[in-house]
Amino acid sequence: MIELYILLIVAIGAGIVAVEIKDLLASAISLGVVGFSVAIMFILVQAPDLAIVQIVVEVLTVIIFVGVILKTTHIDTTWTKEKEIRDYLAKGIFAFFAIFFLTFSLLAFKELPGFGKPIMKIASHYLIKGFEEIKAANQVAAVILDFRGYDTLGEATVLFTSVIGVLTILRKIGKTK
Amino acid sequence: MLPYIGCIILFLIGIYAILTKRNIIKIAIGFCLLEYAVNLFFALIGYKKGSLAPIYTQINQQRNFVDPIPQALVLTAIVIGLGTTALLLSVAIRLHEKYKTFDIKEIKRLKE
Amino acid sequence: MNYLPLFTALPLLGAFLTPLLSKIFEKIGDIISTIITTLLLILSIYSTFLLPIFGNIYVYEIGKWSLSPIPLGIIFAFDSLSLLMVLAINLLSFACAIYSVRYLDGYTGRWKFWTLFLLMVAGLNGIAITGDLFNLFVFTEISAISSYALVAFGVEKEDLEASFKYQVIGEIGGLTILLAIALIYAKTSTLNMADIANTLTNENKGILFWFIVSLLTFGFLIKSALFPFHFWLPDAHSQAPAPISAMLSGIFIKILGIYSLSRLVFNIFGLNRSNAPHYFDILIVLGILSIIIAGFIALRQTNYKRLLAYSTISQVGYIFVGLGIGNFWGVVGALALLFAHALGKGLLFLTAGSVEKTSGTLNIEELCTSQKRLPFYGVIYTLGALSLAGVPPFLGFFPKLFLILGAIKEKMLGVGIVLGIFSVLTLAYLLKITNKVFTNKKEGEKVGVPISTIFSFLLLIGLIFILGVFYFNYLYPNLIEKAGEAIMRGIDYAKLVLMR
Amino acid sequence: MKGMTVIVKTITKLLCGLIFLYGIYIIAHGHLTPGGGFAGGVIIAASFILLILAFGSEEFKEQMGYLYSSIFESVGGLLFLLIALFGLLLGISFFYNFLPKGKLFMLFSSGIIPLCNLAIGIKVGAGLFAIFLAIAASRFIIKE
Repeated sequence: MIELYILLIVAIGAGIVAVEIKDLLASAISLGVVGFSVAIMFILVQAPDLAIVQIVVEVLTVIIFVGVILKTTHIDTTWTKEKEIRDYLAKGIFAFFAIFFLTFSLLAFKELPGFGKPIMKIASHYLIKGFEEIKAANQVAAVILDFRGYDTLGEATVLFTSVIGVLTILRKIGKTK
Repeated sequence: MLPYIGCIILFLIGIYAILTKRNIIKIAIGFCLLEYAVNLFFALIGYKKGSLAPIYTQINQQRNFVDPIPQALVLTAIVIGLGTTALLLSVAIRLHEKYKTFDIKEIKRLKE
Repeated sequence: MNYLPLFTALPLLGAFLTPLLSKIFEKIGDIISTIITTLLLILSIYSTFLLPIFGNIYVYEIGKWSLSPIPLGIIFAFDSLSLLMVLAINLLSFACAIYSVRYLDGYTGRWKFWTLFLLMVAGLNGIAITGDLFNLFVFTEISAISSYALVAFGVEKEDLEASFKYQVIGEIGGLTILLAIALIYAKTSTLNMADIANTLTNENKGILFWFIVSLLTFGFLIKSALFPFHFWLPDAHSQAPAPISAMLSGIFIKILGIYSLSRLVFNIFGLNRSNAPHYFDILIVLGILSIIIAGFIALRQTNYKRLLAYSTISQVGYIFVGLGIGNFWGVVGALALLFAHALGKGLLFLTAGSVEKTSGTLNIEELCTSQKRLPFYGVIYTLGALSLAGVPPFLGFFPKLFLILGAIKEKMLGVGIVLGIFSVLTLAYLLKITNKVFTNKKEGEKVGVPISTIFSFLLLIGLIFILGVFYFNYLYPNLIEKAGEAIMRGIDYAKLVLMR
Repeated sequence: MKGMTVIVKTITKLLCGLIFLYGIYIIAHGHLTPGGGFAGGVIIAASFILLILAFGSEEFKEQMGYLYSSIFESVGGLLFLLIALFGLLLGISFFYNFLPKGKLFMLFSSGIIPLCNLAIGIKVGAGLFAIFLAIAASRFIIKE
């Protein structure tokens, strides 16, 4: 699985670039690099469904980001060489939090079943029932639309909600009085 | 174990952007990184060594598959992430229109 | 009770129909939402009669996927606690829907408001009845996203700023919850809440367990705005349109934060005072800090709605102290206060909306000098405020009594004394508005009140008064005591659900 | 937003229909191969987005775009919800897979799954197109 590690390093590097670079357009494109490496990692962990969705969603996300930046400005005005005390304070708090979180999660992950050895208590039943009772070749489709169809209704509703939300927020005038 | 730690580092980069950056677009990018990290972590959980994607084919009737449930859940999570990003960016456009800046230090009209 | 899916399906149906039909008739949203919230209220009242017949817990299997031997599909697990929540949600959303009909006259984009409102109600109902962990997350996101958009409904500068802040904080909470769900799935390989509880009891509680608990607690405390995580609430709840403020303060933070957290902590992880005393001590400390700090900040506020928002933080503190006390009376007090606060704070925010409509401002000093007399709103506001502060004949009296009783039974006299003393503070800051806005006007023009407003106000104040007077005749034995028992049942919840 | 050069326009003319067809294929075969309603819906939205990016949004009637996408989105959502509710109407259960399951690897198999994929595809395609129009394409804030 050496490819997975390389891609993870690429994703982390691109993530740091996306956060730290001055030009917002470059930042959005670095975000695209992270998204596409995540998509390739999905292929490596045998999740082609996820990879397809991740690629198309990533394209759309980058388009929206670029659209917003082109409409407004692409220069990060908050990016300065000289720092204020407040910035150092925020970084200090973050460093403290990061170390704490990393140690806690490292200790916690030791108790998980190792990478590549899932328990699959329910999943093994799903794989048999999906084949024999639902007759779906793609087991992920069987899970999202039959066993857990109600979740997918929720998912579609989330998207509907955010579309209506975007249209609401982009109204020109809110109050008439 | 190692891939999990990579995800946590990506997660922390996202948190770093949200906590320390003052630019709204950078904060939105931090959110995207957070989402990717959690999604990737969830997908990695379902991976089983030496197994195939959970799709039956006519040629290969082998039944050694990875766990399909995390994939279904991550699919939902990706869509939710797209929705929240779109909403955050639409607020960002409106804020830029009203204040002519992305700096959250200057967007401060509500006080204690 | 096989109508349970309607609790989410009906509002979703309304939400999908509203954009479609509003192309034909602009105000169709008013009719659709009124009908649907009425139907939901009828369904939830009907459930109060039906649930005891099923032994106080009803399990509905979606898609006919049987729960035994292994829980394949998503289930609804509807027990007494869910019943109390569903009743509170639908009572308040009914009152808010009726009130909004006239309130929306000053806004554009009417159908967008109604669509988002119905989606929010669907999300809240979905959280209250579900028995599946990931489903809980999905419905949390539905209601959260619709509330982000509704906070910015006025699209003024301040609204957008408040919405942005709320969105950033809320999404951090949401993603933390998702991370915790991923860890739970990795550990137990199931998503059914009862099954998770069953699996976790057989394992020892190591670092992973506490990591999951702390992630979830962090996420849900953000959503419920307890003290160190409260800073988004005053902005969001004061900038939203008044009916939305009423929904957010009244029921939203309680379902997303308090209900979800108490369900998970008590029923799924099986924590209680004897096996995790420090966890509950932390809740008590944070709760008391909320009560004191938010109470004093509320006293200094000059904005009507901001004062009410800080009061909400302080009352959430009371609820968390009750959960932290952790014995039967503490939990019952917390739930009773949740119900009383939902109706009371909803009513107060609705009066704020009417005052803003008639006077054009919410600044208390400006209202003090304005030339409008508002006797009806004044009376309603004062009665609601008395109930919130815990004055005897009203609904808010017994909850605080239960809380103090619980503290004394657990031998925490200090906590009981703090709770008692700071009730006075609540009364002080709430009556500040009565004193400044409503009473000191001898003359001036009297303002008419729309009928829909009168109806929703009288509904809420009538419930607060009648349920308060006949507390032990109906509300306590039928709803609150049983809900308290449902929480105190602990992980026997899992057995009850899986036995069906 | 302005249009692009003539090369881009010509290639877009050739590709756009193919991308649309590919989206339909992904939706229709969602239960057999990787993909499904969501991925296919985004691809269909992408074909429209490509058109607008290449030809510019001046020639495009925005209000019609909002109208149609909002109608299609509601229709997709309603379709999905009604499929779910049909099981309840039959008196069996919410989200009951009421259709005959057919034979494995056939296009018309596995009951309601292809129908649900179609509903989600319509809904997602229309919804994402509306988001794109509102955030990235339109030069002005929506008037209302």
